[in-house]
This record gives sequence, structure tokens and C-alpha cells, in this order.
Amino acid sequence: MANKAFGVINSAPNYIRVEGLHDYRPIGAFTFIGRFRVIDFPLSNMSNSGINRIHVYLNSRPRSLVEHIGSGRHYNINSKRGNLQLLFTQQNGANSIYNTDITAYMENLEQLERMPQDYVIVAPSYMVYKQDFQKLLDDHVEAGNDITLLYHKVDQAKEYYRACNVVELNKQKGVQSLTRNMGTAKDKNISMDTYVMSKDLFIALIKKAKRESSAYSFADIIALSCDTLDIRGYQHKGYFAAITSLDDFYRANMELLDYGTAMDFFKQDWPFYTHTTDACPTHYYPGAKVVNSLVCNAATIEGTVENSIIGRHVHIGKGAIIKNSIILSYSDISDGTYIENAVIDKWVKVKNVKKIVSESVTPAYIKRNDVL
Amino acid sequence: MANKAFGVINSAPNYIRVEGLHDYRPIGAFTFIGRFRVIDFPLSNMSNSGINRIHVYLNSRPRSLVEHIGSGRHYNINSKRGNLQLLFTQQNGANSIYNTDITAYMENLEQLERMPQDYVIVAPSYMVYKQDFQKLLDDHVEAGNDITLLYHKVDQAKEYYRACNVVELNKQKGVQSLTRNMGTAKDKNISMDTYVMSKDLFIALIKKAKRESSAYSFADIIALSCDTLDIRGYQHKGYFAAITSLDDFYRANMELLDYGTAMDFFKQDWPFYTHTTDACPTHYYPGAKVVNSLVCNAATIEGTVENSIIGRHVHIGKGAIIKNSIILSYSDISDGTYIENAVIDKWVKVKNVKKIVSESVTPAYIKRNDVL
Amino acid sequence: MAQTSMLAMILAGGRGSRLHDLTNKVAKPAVSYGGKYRIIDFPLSNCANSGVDIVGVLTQYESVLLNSYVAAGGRWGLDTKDSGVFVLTPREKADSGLDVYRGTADAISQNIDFVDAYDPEYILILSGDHIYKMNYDKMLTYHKEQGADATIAVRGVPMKEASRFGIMNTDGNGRIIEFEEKPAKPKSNLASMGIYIFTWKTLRKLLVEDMKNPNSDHDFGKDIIPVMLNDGKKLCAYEFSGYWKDVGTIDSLWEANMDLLDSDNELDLDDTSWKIYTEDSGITPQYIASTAKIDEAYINQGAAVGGTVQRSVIFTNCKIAPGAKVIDSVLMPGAIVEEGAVVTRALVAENVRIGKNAKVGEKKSEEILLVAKNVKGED
Amino acid sequence: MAQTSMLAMILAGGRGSRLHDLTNKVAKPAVSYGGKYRIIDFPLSNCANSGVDIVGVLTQYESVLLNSYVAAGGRWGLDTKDSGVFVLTPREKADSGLDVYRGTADAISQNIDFVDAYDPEYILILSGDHIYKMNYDKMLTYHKEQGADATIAVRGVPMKEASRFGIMNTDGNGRIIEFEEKPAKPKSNLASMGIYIFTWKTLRKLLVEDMKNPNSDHDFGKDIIPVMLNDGKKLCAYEFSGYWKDVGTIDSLWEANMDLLDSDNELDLDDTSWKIYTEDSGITPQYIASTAKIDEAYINQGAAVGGTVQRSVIFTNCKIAPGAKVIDSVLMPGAIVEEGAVVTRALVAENVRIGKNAKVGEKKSEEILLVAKNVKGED
Repeated sequence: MANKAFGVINSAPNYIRVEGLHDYRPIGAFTFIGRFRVIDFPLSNMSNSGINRIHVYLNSRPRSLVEHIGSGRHYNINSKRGNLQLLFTQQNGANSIYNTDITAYMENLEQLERMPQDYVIVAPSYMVYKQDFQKLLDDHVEAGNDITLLYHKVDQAKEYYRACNVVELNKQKGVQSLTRNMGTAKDKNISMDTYVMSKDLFIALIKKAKRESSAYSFADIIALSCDTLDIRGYQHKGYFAAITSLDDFYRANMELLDYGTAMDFFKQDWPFYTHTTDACPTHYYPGAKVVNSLVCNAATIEGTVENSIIGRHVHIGKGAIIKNSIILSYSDISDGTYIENAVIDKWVKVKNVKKIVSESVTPAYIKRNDVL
Repeated sequence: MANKAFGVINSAPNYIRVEGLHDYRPIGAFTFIGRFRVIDFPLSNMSNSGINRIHVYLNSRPRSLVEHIGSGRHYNINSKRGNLQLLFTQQNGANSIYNTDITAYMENLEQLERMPQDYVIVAPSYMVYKQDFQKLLDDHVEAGNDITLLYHKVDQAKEYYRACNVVELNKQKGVQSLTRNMGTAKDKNISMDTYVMSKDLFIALIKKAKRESSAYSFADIIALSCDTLDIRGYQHKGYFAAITSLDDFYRANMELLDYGTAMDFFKQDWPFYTHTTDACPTHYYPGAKVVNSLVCNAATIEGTVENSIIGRHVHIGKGAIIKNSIILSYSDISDGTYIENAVIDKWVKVKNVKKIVSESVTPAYIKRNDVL
Repeated sequence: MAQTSMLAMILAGGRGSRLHDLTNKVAKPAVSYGGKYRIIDFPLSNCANSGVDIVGVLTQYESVLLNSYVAAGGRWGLDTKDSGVFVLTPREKADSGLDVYRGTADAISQNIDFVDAYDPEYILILSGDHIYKMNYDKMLTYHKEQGADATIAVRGVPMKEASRFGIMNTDGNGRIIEFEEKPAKPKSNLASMGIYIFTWKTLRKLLVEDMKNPNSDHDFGKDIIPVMLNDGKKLCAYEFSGYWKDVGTIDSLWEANMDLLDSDNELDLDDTSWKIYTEDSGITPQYIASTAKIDEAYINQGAAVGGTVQRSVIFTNCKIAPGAKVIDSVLMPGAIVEEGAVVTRALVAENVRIGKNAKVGEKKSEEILLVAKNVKGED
Repeated sequence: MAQTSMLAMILAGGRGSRLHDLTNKVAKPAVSYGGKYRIIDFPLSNCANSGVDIVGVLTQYESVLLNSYVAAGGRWGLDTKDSGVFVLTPREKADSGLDVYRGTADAISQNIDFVDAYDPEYILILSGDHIYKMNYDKMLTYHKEQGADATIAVRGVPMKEASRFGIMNTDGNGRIIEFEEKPAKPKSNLASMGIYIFTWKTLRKLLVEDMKNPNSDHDFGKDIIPVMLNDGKKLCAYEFSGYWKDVGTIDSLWEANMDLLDSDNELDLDDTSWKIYTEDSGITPQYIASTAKIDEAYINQGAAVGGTVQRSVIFTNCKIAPGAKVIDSVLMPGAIVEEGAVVTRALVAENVRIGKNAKVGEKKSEEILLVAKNVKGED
């Protein structure tokens, strides 16, 4: 067990805004392929890696995440020996430049300093990937790095990952620089905002950041430390998604409609845990036609669904056609509606509008609770 | 079971400040007689009354309360059938005049409207008392009131209860007015900020308050409704404490050093639940002298303790003398120290200072984490 | 321990031999049903939803899976301070050796000390193998209103079938005046559902006497109820009218599953005000491939469908390969149907694999085929 | 179910007859200790703290209290998705009837199916009646490093007492070369603590063989270990040096309680990095009245002291009236000592009331007095 490290799960920097969805909940609380929340992935990675002391930093609108995470029992974290702590920040005006992760850490410094572990693993709540942190920690300790930084090599850095940081590496995988992705080239190493270091260095960097500027984020202070610290890159392989825009969110979901990709990501030996709701199975009525889709429980399907993700308790009426779309829980699509390339938020009722189609790459977005 | 009502536990109005203690946590998270938190009392009252859907409104610095309440399992609330929801407000600048309970309700209106119960019982998180809410609800329904308001008759309204509201009643127990206690007379009926009404009326009043003024609290709108609604007072008897100042906090604790009062309040048929920590029993060393005190687990006592409350994991050194004081958890009072009439917050180390005494009625207060 | 108003005891000892190979390794109450549930989820969820917080589960046969399944009372929210699900198997005592439960009443008698520890006013006796939703709290209210010593839940059965059941004959006010086990000429169509509420003090006395009676079968229906009627105790019938199914045979288990395809099905598992709780794992949604063709189906999360599914119930983690066909069938958790295989009018047991191009079941068979072992494929 | 590295089985079947009336209604592992704990809290907390997530508790005698106590695995944090505490009593199977556990090894043999369900690489066998703290994960690391088939925890006992124990004779590298049960002339002072780690595959084979052996007592010490030594298997001794106490008699149970008054006591229940978890109720702090005089004491929450307490351990909810005296004694949960009563060198059982002015126990008695029934007062 990785009792040598505790985990920190961080919320997204204040400059990241996901159109629509983000108005109602933090990115960590976004529904992912209809069934999970984005934060389930970093939490499960930590739990599966044997980390049982975890700090989750919550920013604005914490209700849905607090409810979802609860006591953390469903993440398989021993409630006596382990502890999943939810930490808040007072400075939570979503757009304030002072609303940084450094501010959040400073406000909870007493909690950080009291952790008995020697190492910390920091991971973001707005990315989806699979990573054995125990292995990452072992490599970090063996290599003797000051900081190990997880990155992913992508070839779509022009269109996507626009709010992420890009890592420049030297031949020894030493991090030369960390800068915002400006979309200047296709091939980039994207920082996964995931770090391993000693607890002491972590706290020292937080304090240093605070001294230098009240608006610094942790990534900023890492960027400034490239010259003075031994920061090493560690390449992540496999499925990776950064939920930093509606486009990214949509694409990240759609990629998992590929059976091979999904089967490689969801493996029995590395379960992803989530809060379950005892929803009954899904009922496919006569006349339903469903292909290449992920369908959650307690849906009732009377119409056609293609290349889509259907959330829990969703109703698809007779003759309705859903294509290339994501329908979140409790939404009700009435008979004969045509929806293509859209993200329908929770509790939406599509009653009178008969067609929702986005012509651009960016999907159409329908607001939570809307009646159309 | 009182499935007919859901519960709402509210945080203290923004004009209430408890010196010292309040800098570190909301009143609901204050330690009470060393073992409980203030919020345990309203939560246990609800749970014992069979209410299993509860909203707890959290204001500033929610961490300690979120951790303490967790999933609510220890409050005996069925985790599947019941639900203890923690609700937050964005507008949480502690001193902002907009930081009212109405603002909090408005921000979570969707959650309120979704509750399936017909009635609501609203209780504050900053008062300590015992009340069967099922009985209150039954009486409310039978009498056909619009609102039932719980009050307590006190005879120290000049010195205490200064931030509370006073209720004027007519012969039929109809509420004539609800006004801030100005300390004008000894005998007053103090409002316990506890109401029963229909869910529909509750929501209507919230919306009305919001329309009338952005700074209104729920008590304000109740006060304004005395003429138009049938608001009936219901007298509470037994132990009652409003934790609205350091004096009130101190007195509320000390009153329970009276064995008769304590035994009447803590009864097997109405348990108060709390988050437990598996602390071992307390060790009384040779030379320890303890009288008329409440002592929590995992303390080590080598000195003298009189008329005091000793928290968990507190150490009282050899020859130290503690009189009429409250020592909160993890504090360490070294050999030979003399403490009288003081409230020592958590994690304090009294090492060099040899005497802490308050000469006035108001106890001395020593800040959390201080080393003296 | 705090006093409990009503405690429930679920009789879950049944070997369920009419379910054949399905109960080789699990007790009958642990058999899967409805895409994601186990039979015992129904009485346990009913308890949780009715506010019955302490539940004893009486079992003696192959209890490991059932035991570890129900011991995690959290599944039904029954894991707070004053609630719990307790598995009660026969045990050695200071004054008696280890002995099997000799009958339904004896199972309770052997656990009088357990019941006493909670000091309940009433005791609810349930069976572990029925599919239904029932508010036991309402039944308790009726029991109290009637001032009954025992209340027995009954349901109306077609008169011509009544001679297959234990029939309660009542007076005009719901009081039972006679009980006939499988009467040749039934006088009423009210069949006992095997659900009883007793005032505990009364039952306790009867059980102590029954234990000493060498001629007793120690059974509620055969011994306790007749004695009570004989003694002039007040027994009342509580009429239940909703979905109810005894899933004691392969055919009835299959049927109960198929009932879920009916959109007017009274059981309504989708009703969030009376959920049936179960083990709910955090697996992926159901994956429906481009090659899939689903006609009518009831499918649970974790399933992957590449083939054709017609009028079938598909449980957690089942895989139906492209080109495979599942018709009028029930696939229990983890069942796999490989390419080209055809499953018709069958109940495929947990984790069973139907190999490539294999054909199991007959469209016109009278009985439902139970497939409890892997079926080899053909190339 | 997910594969588990090491699964633990706690042998908790003991009647504990040397504890007399204390075990009339509870199995020995459920006996109270240390102001708030039960004996079985120690192995269970050790498991939780060592990261052993699946624990079987084997019991057959009067298991209702023990059963409902351990079934709530949440007390030890063992109630997450992949963890759990399971009570395993003898049960009927498809191919065998209900039978008692015939020995320590048979208890495991009868539950091979349970162990197999978790498919562990190693199995840890524990006893339910010892007071100690031990990191089983370190013992497992040692077992792996040694490449052992079995590792047995041992502790050094005074050489002159060694002939009362099962003694392990080892070579220089910790390998056990001989095992002697109560040797007249002990060759070493390393006594077995009854704590074993086996590589499951190896043990499983031996258990299957042992079950068929009509001459076996089905006991680890008498049968399994000697067979392994005979077969040339690698058995290693893992030395433990810390507080350890077998609380099998009233005197040793009293002593173990009294040890807690020693400020250098190695058990150190106050160590928050290795907590012993137990049922922790939300009762009031201990109330020490104006009339109280406490000399040395170890007192738990919920107790109310109005009289004199000297060198004693006072459990949850005990009440000592003004004018009463408790000297060199242990008062178990809920014990009440009324005005003027004097309790000396005694162990007062749960909920026992010592009446007004009654005197129990002797200052100079050789043995500790067990007071298991109410003592009438005198006016």
C-alpha cells in the first residue's frame, strides 16, 4: 500500500470555462458517459493505487460533488484507517483572479501540514485518465527527482487542449518549460496537471507562490521552478481527456463509443468507482432501434438512438431520433423529436421543439431544467 | 415515521458572532461539553423524530461540518431511503448583508422544490435543545396553524440571548410580533428559530422575502407575516441554550455540570448522536484530583480539575489546576499551570504562561493552535 | 439496545430444489432476478422502505454467498446505528447442541434470544423467495387497529386454483375464522402469502410451548396458526393486491422476468418512491454495438450487445456477440452468447457460455430450458 | 470478486469456559476489555490497520452477540466495496450435512469455498482471544522474503516457563526445524502465538487431505504443522516483541486490564497511528461528581463517579454512587456500585448491581473474584 503518499485532487483553474454545463456544477461533477462523474477517475486512480488519505479541494458550487463523494466509502477507502477530506475555500468567486489552487492550499495549510505521509500526489479533477500512482511514486523515488510530472503526447493540440499547459522536455525528460497551449502546432506534450513530490517541497512551493504573487497558480510556480528543480516528465499512455471546453467534453465522451477504446480503458483489474443509485435496468420497447451507443439504466427507449450516450432515467419517445448526442439523466425527449450533435443537460423536457441540430463541430447545448 | 415532513437545518444569521471560537468554524461545529458538536442536537432531534430527509445549510468555512456530518450514517439516517443533503451558498462572505438564510434557500430552490414531503420543519444549527418534532408536527396539523413557532420562556433575557428574537404572544398563543431582544426585561419568550409549516408556504415565504428585500432573513418575513398568517407559539420546556456569544457558550456548557440537569437532558430514549473517533478511555494518574467535571476520553490527567469540561486528548500536567474552565480537544496544559474561568480552544499548548484567569464574567479565550 | 417496534425475520433457509442447478451453489433467496436483483432484495428493500430497521435472515443451507450478500446491510441502507441485517444460522448454546432448523417456527424459536435482545413489540415473518412490493408499516397499522394477535397477508387467487393454496376463511370484518391447507372445496379465495405479523409476547409463549411438543412439525402454517385459532386468538387477514410471484420453479422464475417487458407491469421497478435496492456496481453503461438489433428487452448496465435480442431480459455483464440471437430468454449475470449462437426460450445461468453457432432451447418447447453449464460451440 | 492478496480467518469459536459466567451468554471473543473494547476488536483492528480487508470470523458457540457485533464491519472501517467481515458458522451443503467444526483446521476446511471466492494468495489464521497490536503486513513481507510455505508468529517466553507452550526450534535463519508441544526439556523459548500465514495453495491441499484423514484431530498445531515439517516444507518463525496477553482466565483478564494503569504500558491504546476500533457510542463524557475521589484509574465515557476509585478500570456507563468504593477492580459496562458498597480485587460483570453497603472481594485474596450476579444491598 502506498501509505507513503497522500493524494490531493484539485479543481480546475479559474480560466477554464466549459460552456453551459459549467454554469451548474464544477467540472469534477460533470457526468461522463452517462454514468460516472469526472472526479470518479482521479479518485479511483488514487484508491486503486492504495492511497487512502485524500484531500479533495472544492471550489464554487460544491453541493453536487459533496453529495456524490460523500464519505468516500464507495471509492473503497477504509473509513477508519483512511480518510477522504473535502476542503473548501472562502475565496470562491468563480472568476476572481485570486481564486487559485494556491489560495485554496494556503487556506487549508494546517490540514496539509498535519498529513503524516512523506509524499504527495496531486491530480486534477477535470481530466479523465487511468494511472497507477503507486508506480509513478516508486519511479519518482527511485529516480530521485524533485518533481515528477505526468504528460500525454497528443496530435490534436491545435483544435483541442486549448486551456492546458504544454511541456517542453529535454533528452533526459527534464522539464524545460511549462506554458499555455497556444494551438501553434498539432503535436504537443500536454501537461496532465499531475505531480509527485515530497510533502515538504509541496508546502514550500505553495508558500513561495503565495509570496511571489497572489494570483499565481501551482502550475505557475512549477513553470518558474524549471531552472532550479529537477522536474522530470513521465509519459502517460492510453485514453486521456481534458474536459476544458464543451468540444473537449463532447469528444471525450464520443471517443468511448469505440468498443476497443472503451474495453481498454474499463478493465476489471482497475475499476472506476462511482456513487450508485439503484436504478432499474433499461426498458427497450417494441420499435426501439439502438446502435453504437452507451445506454444507462432506468432509461425507457421507444425511438431510435445512434452513436449517442443516453443517461439514467432518460425517456426517448416513439419515432424520436437521437444521433451523435449526449442526453443527460432525467431528460425526456418526446415522440418524433430529431436531435443531432447536441448535449442535453439534466431534467430537460423537449416537448414542442421538434428539431435540435448543431451544424458546426461544437455541439448544441440545452440548459438544465429547460422545457423546449 | 414522520415521512410527512422534511427537515431544514439552518446556520446562524450573519449578525451573530461568537468571539474567538467563531473565527475557526461555524457555530454548528462548536464542540459542546467536550464531546458533541452543536449541530448534533438538531440533527438528532430530527432523526429521533423519524425525519429522514434533511437539508443542512452550510455557510462559511464548511470543512469541519462537512467532515463531522459526513454521510449522516451516525445520525441513524437510512442511507438509501433517507438522505442528509449538505447545501451551500455562493454568497458566503461572512459579514455580507446579503448572506442571509433566504439567499441560501433561493440558491437551492430546485432542491427544496423537489422534496416530496408536504411539510417542513426548520431548526437552527446554533441552539441546543431536545424536541420531538413528530409531536410538534402532529400538533401543528391538528391545530390547523399556518406556522408553528417554538419558543422558550427565559428569565435572563437581560444578560443573555441578546442576538435572539423575542416573541409576543396573545392569549391564544398567537404570535403578535417577533423582534430582536434588546435586553429590556428579564422575562421574555425567546424564539427558538424553529418553525413548522407546509412546504408550499415555506417556499412562498422565501420568494416573498426575496422580492421584498435582498437583505431579509426568514425570521424577518415571519415577523412581517404576523398579521396575515396564523402563527402559533409552542412552548418548549427543559434545557435550552442559544450559542450566540462566548458568554452564552460558556454558560450553556457549565449548566450541564449540574448532574440533575444533565441526566434530564441526556436520556436513553432520546439519544444524541455524534461522530465518534475511537478515542481510548481516560487515564487518571496518581495525584490527579477531579471534582464536578465532565471529562472526555483519551485525556491524561495528572493535576487538579474542578467544575470544568475537559476535551478529548487533553493533557493536564502535574500540579496544574483547572477551575471553571472549558479545555477543548488536543490541548496540553503543562505542569503547574493555573487556569480559571477560561475557554481554551483546540491544539493549544500552555507551556510558559503559568496563569490564565479572567476576572470578569466573560471567560478568557485562548486561540486555536496558540502556544503560550 | 434500543427498543424496536417491529423486527423482521426472513425465512431464507430454502434449498429451492425445484430450481435445480441454479441453487447448487447459492441458496434460493440469492438467485438472480430482473436484470440486476436477487430475490431477497425484495423483502429486504420492502423492510428498508417500510421503516423496519432490524432484519434477521434465517438460513442454514449453503449460506456463504447469501451470507456475505446480506451481511452488507448497507445495500438496503440498513447499516445505521440502530439498524442491521443479521444472518442467523443454527448454533451451539450453553444448554443445547448444534441442530438444524426443524421448521419455519423452529427457526424463530432457536433465535428467541436474538429477538429478545431488541425487545420488539411486534414481529414480522417473511419468506425469502417472493417477488413483490409491500408496505409492512401499513400492515402493522392494520394489525394494531384490529387489535389482532396475528395478522396474515392474503391475496385473492382465482377460485378454481384456490385448492392449491392455504386458504383463509374470514368473517365480514377481516377476522380469520378458519384456515384450510389446500382445501378440496375452498370456501374462499384468500390465499396466505406466508407473511405474518405477530404480537411478539403472544408468539413467544406459543413458540416455547411448540418447542416442547413432540408431535409438532414446528411450522407456522401447520402448527402455530391452528393452535392460535383453537385458542380463540384474534387472527386477521390483510388483503394485498399488487404484483406478487412465487419464483419457486424455473418456469415461474422465467415468467416473472418476462413480466418486466410488459409496460403495464404492476411491479414497476422504476418507481423511485419505492426502490428495490441491490448490489449496484460502478460498471459501464450498457454498450449497444452497430451490429445490434434489439426488439423488446430489459437490459442492465455492464451488458454488451452486438447481436439480436428479442423479448428477453439481459443481466449485468452479459455479452451477446455480433450475429448471435437471444429470443424469449433470460440471461443471468455474466452469461456469454458467442457469434452465431441462438438461445430460445431458455434461462441461462450465471457466467455460462454458449459457444459459437450453438443452438439452445426450442421455440415451441412447453417448458423453459435451464442452461446451467457451458455449451460447446461448433465451427 | 476482486483478487485479494491476503485474507484473514479469525478462530472465534472458543467457549472460553475458564472465564466461567462471563461467557454464559457471549462467546469469549466478545468479552469486554480495557474500558470500552471487546477482545475481538484487537485482531479486527490489526487487520484493518494492516490493510487486510476481508476477514472471516469462525464461530459456532452462542454467536448472536458476537455475530451482530462483528457483522457491522464498519466499526473497523471494513465496510468498503472490497472489504468486509463475515461471520462463518457451520452450514449444510449440497454434499454434506450440518456439522460442528471439529478442530481449528476443520473450521477452515469447512469454509474452503468462502476462501476460494476471494482467491487469495495468502491466508492469515488468527485467534480471537489475544490482546496485542501487530502489523500483519510486515509479517507477510517477511513470509514473502523468506519464500516460506508457512510463517508462524512466535514470542520469547521465560525459559523456565517454556514447557507450558508450543515451542518452535529454529535454525540460525528463522527456519523452523522442529515443533514441540509443551516440551519437558525445551530447546528454545520461542512460543507459538497461534498466528499463521500460509500460502493458500499449499494449505488448501493439506486441508483437503486432512479432512479425509480419520486419525486427525484437524488442528493446526497438532496436525497441519507437523505434516508440513514432515514433508520438508519451509516453515519460518516471525518473532514478535510487544505487549501480548492471552486473556483466558479471570485472573489474566483482570491483569490485562490492570496493565492499562501502568503509564509505560506497551499496549498504548492512545497511539492514534494504530487505533483499536470498537463500538463507540455517542454518549456523554464521564461525569466526575463533587464527592468523587479518584486515585489511579482508567475510565471510559458514559461513566458517572460519585465515590472513591483506586487503581481500577471503569467501563462505559458504570455508576459509582457517592460513598461507594472501588479498589483494585474492573467494572464492566453498566455495572453499578451503590452507596456505601465496597468492591475490592474483583471483576464485576456487565450490568451487575452491587447493592447499598455490600462488600465484595478481599484485599488479600489470591484470586480475583468474579461477580456475575447482582449483590443484594444492606440497610
